Amino acid sequence: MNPLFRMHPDGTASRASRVFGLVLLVAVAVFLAVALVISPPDSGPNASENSMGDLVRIMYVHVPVAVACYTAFFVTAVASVAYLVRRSEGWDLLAAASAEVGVVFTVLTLATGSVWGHIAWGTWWEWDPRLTSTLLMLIVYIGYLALRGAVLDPVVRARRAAVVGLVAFANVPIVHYSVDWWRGIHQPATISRLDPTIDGLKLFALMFGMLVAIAVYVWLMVHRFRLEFVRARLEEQGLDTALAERRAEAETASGANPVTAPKGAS
Amino acid sequence: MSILRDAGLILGKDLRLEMRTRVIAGQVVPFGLLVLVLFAFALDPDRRVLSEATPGLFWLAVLFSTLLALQRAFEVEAGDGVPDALRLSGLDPAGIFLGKVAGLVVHMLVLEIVLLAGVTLFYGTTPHAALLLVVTCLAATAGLAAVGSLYGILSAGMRVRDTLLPLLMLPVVAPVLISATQAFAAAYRQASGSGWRWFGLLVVFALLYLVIGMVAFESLLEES
Amino acid sequence: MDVNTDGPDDRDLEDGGLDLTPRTPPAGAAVGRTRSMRRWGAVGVLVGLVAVVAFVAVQARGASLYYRNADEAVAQRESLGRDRFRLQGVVVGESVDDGNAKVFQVAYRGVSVTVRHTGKEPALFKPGLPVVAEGSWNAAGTEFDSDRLLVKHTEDYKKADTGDYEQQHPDRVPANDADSDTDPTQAPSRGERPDAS
Amino acid sequence: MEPVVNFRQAVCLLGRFPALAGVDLTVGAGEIVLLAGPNGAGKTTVLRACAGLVTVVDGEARVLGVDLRADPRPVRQRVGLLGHSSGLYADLSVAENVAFWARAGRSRPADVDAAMARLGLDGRLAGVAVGRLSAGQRRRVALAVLVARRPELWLLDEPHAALDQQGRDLVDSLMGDAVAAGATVLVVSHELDRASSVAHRTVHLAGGTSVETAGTAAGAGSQPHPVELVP
Repeated sequence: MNPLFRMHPDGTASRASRVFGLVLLVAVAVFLAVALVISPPDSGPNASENSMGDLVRIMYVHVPVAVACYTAFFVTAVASVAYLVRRSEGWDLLAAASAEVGVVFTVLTLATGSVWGHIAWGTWWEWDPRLTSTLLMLIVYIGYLALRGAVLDPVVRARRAAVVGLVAFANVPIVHYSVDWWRGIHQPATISRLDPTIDGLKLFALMFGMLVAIAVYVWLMVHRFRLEFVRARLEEQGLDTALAERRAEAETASGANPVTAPKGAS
Repeated sequence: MSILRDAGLILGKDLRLEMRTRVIAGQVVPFGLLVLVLFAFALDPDRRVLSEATPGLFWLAVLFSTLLALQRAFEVEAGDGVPDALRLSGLDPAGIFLGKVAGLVVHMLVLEIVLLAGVTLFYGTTPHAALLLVVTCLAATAGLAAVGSLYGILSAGMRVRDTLLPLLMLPVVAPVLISATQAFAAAYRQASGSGWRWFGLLVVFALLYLVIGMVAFESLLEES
Repeated sequence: MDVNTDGPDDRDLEDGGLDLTPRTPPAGAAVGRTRSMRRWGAVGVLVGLVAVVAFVAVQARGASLYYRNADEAVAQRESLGRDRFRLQGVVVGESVDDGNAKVFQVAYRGVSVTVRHTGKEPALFKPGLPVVAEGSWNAAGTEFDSDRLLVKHTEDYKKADTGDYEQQHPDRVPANDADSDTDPTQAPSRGERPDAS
Repeated sequence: MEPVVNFRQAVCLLGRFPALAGVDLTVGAGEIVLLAGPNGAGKTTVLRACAGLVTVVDGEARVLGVDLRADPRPVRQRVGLLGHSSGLYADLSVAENVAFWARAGRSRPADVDAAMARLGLDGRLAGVAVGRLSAGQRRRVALAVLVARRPELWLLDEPHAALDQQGRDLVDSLMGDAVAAGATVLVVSHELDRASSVAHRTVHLAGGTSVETAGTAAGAGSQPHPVELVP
C-alpha cells in the first residue's frame, strides 16, 4: 500500500488523512470568516425581497450539512447494494460508517433549521412536509444503527443491515422533493434548479460551505470506517488464536488415547 | 405456481394456529378496542372531537394492534427449532413471505371490522363512501402486513426483537398511516374524490413492499 | 398393504407399508428457479421504486395537507365553516393595528382575504412576503381570524428587483392591484372575493 | 462414485467460535457412520454443516454432490435432520405438524400415513398438541416428519436420547431400513454400545477436528465394534 495511506499503528490516521485534516481545519476557519464576516448581510440596497439581515448566514451552514447528510445516506445505500452483490465486509463497514456520520449531520440539519425557523418563520417546529419527512428519515437511520448494534454475528448483521440501508434510502428523494410536491412552510430549492436564485458572495459562501461540509463528512467517515476495520481485524486475530486453541483441544483429547496419531501434522 | 402453493400452506398453518390458540381473537382484538376506549378517555367525552379525529384514531389503534399481531406471528416462527425446519423444508422463501403476509392480512381485517364497529358505536361516526372505506382497509392492511413481515423476519432471532421491531417499522409505515387516514377522512365526509388518490398511494406502497419482501426474504431467512 | 415397486422388498409386515427409498428432486430445479426469480425481483423493485416516485410526483403533489391558498379558502368558505385551517397568501399593503389585533390583507392569484391576527408576529413579517396564518373564518365569513402567524419566506436571495416582479411571480400580487387583475380563469373565485376596502 | 459426504479440513464458525477447526470426513453411499467424541467436540456442528445450515468458511465440503462452500441451499431439501430441537409448532397437534412439514417437503400422503403408523403416532397421540407431549414423544414426531420426507441423507443427532427401550429399537431398525432402501446415515450418539452395533464405522471428533477413523465397513446389524478395539 502507498505509505501515504498506511494507517498509524496506534490510531486511525494515515499521513494523507492527517494532511487532509489540517487542510480541512484551515478551510473551516476560512469558511467561517466568509460566512460570518466577509459575505454581506441580506439588508441594505442589495437586499433580497426577504431582507433577512444577518439571519441569512444560518443558510451557509444549514444547507451544506443537509447536502452532506444526503451524500452520507447515498453512500450508505450504494455500499449496501455493493455488499449484497459482492458480500465483502468492507462495503458493510463503509455503509455503517457513512450512516453514522449521516445521522449526526441530519441532527445538525434539524437543529440549524429549527433556529432559522424560530427567527424567520416564527416557530421552532412546524409539521411541514420537509421537516416531518426529515425527522422520519432521522428515525429510520437511527433504527438502522440500532439494528447494527443489536445483531452480534457479523455476517447476519451485514446482510440485514444492507437490506435496511437500501430500503431506508427511499426517504432521501422524498425529503428533497417534498418542498416541490407538497405545500409547506419550507422554501423551495434555491440552488438545485436551472436558474439559481442566489448570486455573488452569498452564492460563494453557500457553495464553499457545501464543499467544506462534504469534506468534513469524508474525513469523519474515513476515520469511522478505519476504526470499524481495525476492530474487525482485531476480531480476526482473535479467530486465529481461537482456531489454534480449538485444535489444541483435540491434541489433549487424542493425547489421552495413545494409539491415535494427532491430525493436522500437514 | 409453487410460490402460491407454499404461501397457501403457510397461510393454512397460521389460520389453524389461530384456531387452536385464539391469540388474535382473544387478545389482540380486545387490545385494539381498549385503545379506542383509551383515546376516548384521553380526548374527553366530547363526541365532536372524537368523530373528527376518528380516521386518525382508528388507524393508530390498527397500527398498535398490528405490532402485537406481528410479534405473535413471528414468535411462532421462532419456536423450538422452527427456523431451521423452515430452511430445510424446501418451501420457497418468497412463498413463506406471502403466506405470512396473507395470514396477517386475514387477522388484521377481522380486527378492522371490529374496530370499525367500535368507532361507529363509541365515536358516533358513520361513513358515506362504504366502498372507499373497504378498499382502503384492504390496501392499507396489505401494506402494513408486507412491511411488518419484512421487518418481522429482519428482527427474528434477536433478544431485542420486541423493542427493535417498532422502531424499525413505524417510521416506514408512516405513509400508510397518513394515506389511510386521509382516505378515511374523505370517506367520512361527503366528498370522497381525494380519497381515491390516497387509496392509489396505498396500493403502490403495498405492491412495492410485497416485491421487496419477496426478493429480500430469502436472504433474511438465512442464519437468523 | 401398499407395496411400492421401486422400494426394497425385504420389508416385514410391521412397517405398515413404509417406503424409505430416498426421493431425488430434479437436479438444480429449485435453485435455478430462485436465482432467476431473484433477478426478476431486483428488476421489479427498481420498477416499483420508479413507479412510486412517479406516482407521488404526479398524484400526491399539491395535496392541500398543510395550507389553503387565499383563493381556495374563499372558494371553499361554505364547506369550511368555522373549521380551523391554515391560510396562505402574500401580505398586501401595510397592516393596521386596531388595539387588540393586527389587520392586514393577504392575496393569492388576485383573490385577497382580510386577516385579523391576534398574537405575536415573526420578525420577517412585511408586505410582499407570503405568510401562513392559522385560524378560521369569522362568524360572518368576511374575515379570517388568526392566532398563529408564520412567514413563508421565498427561495430568492438575489437583489430584489421590482421591475419584472409580476412576471417572475404570477401568483403574487404586489401592492393592492388585485382589482386590476382581469385574468378570466380567476373569475369564479373573484366573484366571491370579500370586499377588501 | 462420489461419497455422499466429503469434508476436507472443513472449518465452521459459530459467531466467532471455531466449532469446526478442520474436519476430515468421508461417508460413502449406503453407509451408517457414527460420530463420537466428548461434549463440545463439534459433532452437532458437523451434522448442521451437512444440512447446509452452518456455513463452511474454509476447507472443502461436498454433500450429495453439492459444494457447500459455493451454495449450501440445494442440499437442504435432500437431507433429513433430527436435531436437539424438534422443529415443531407447539400449538398444533401431532397430525397437523407432521402433515404440514411433510406437505412442505412435497411428500406423498401415503408416506405421511405410513410414517405416523411406524412411529406409533396414528392412535390417540395424533390429536394432541405437540406442546403437551413429553420430550420422547416429541422426538418420535420429529422422526415421523423426517421419515415421511424420505431424505437421501439422514442426519441424526443423538436419536436415542429421551426415548424408551422400544423407541430406541425403533430408531435402530429405521436406520437399518433406510440404508437398505438406499439412503445414507450419519449419526451422533453417546450410547456407543448401541450405536456402534448398528453403525458400519465410527469417526471420532475432538476439539473441532477429526482425530481418527475406526472400524471397517460392515453390513447393518453386524457384530458390535466397541471403540476400545481400535488397533
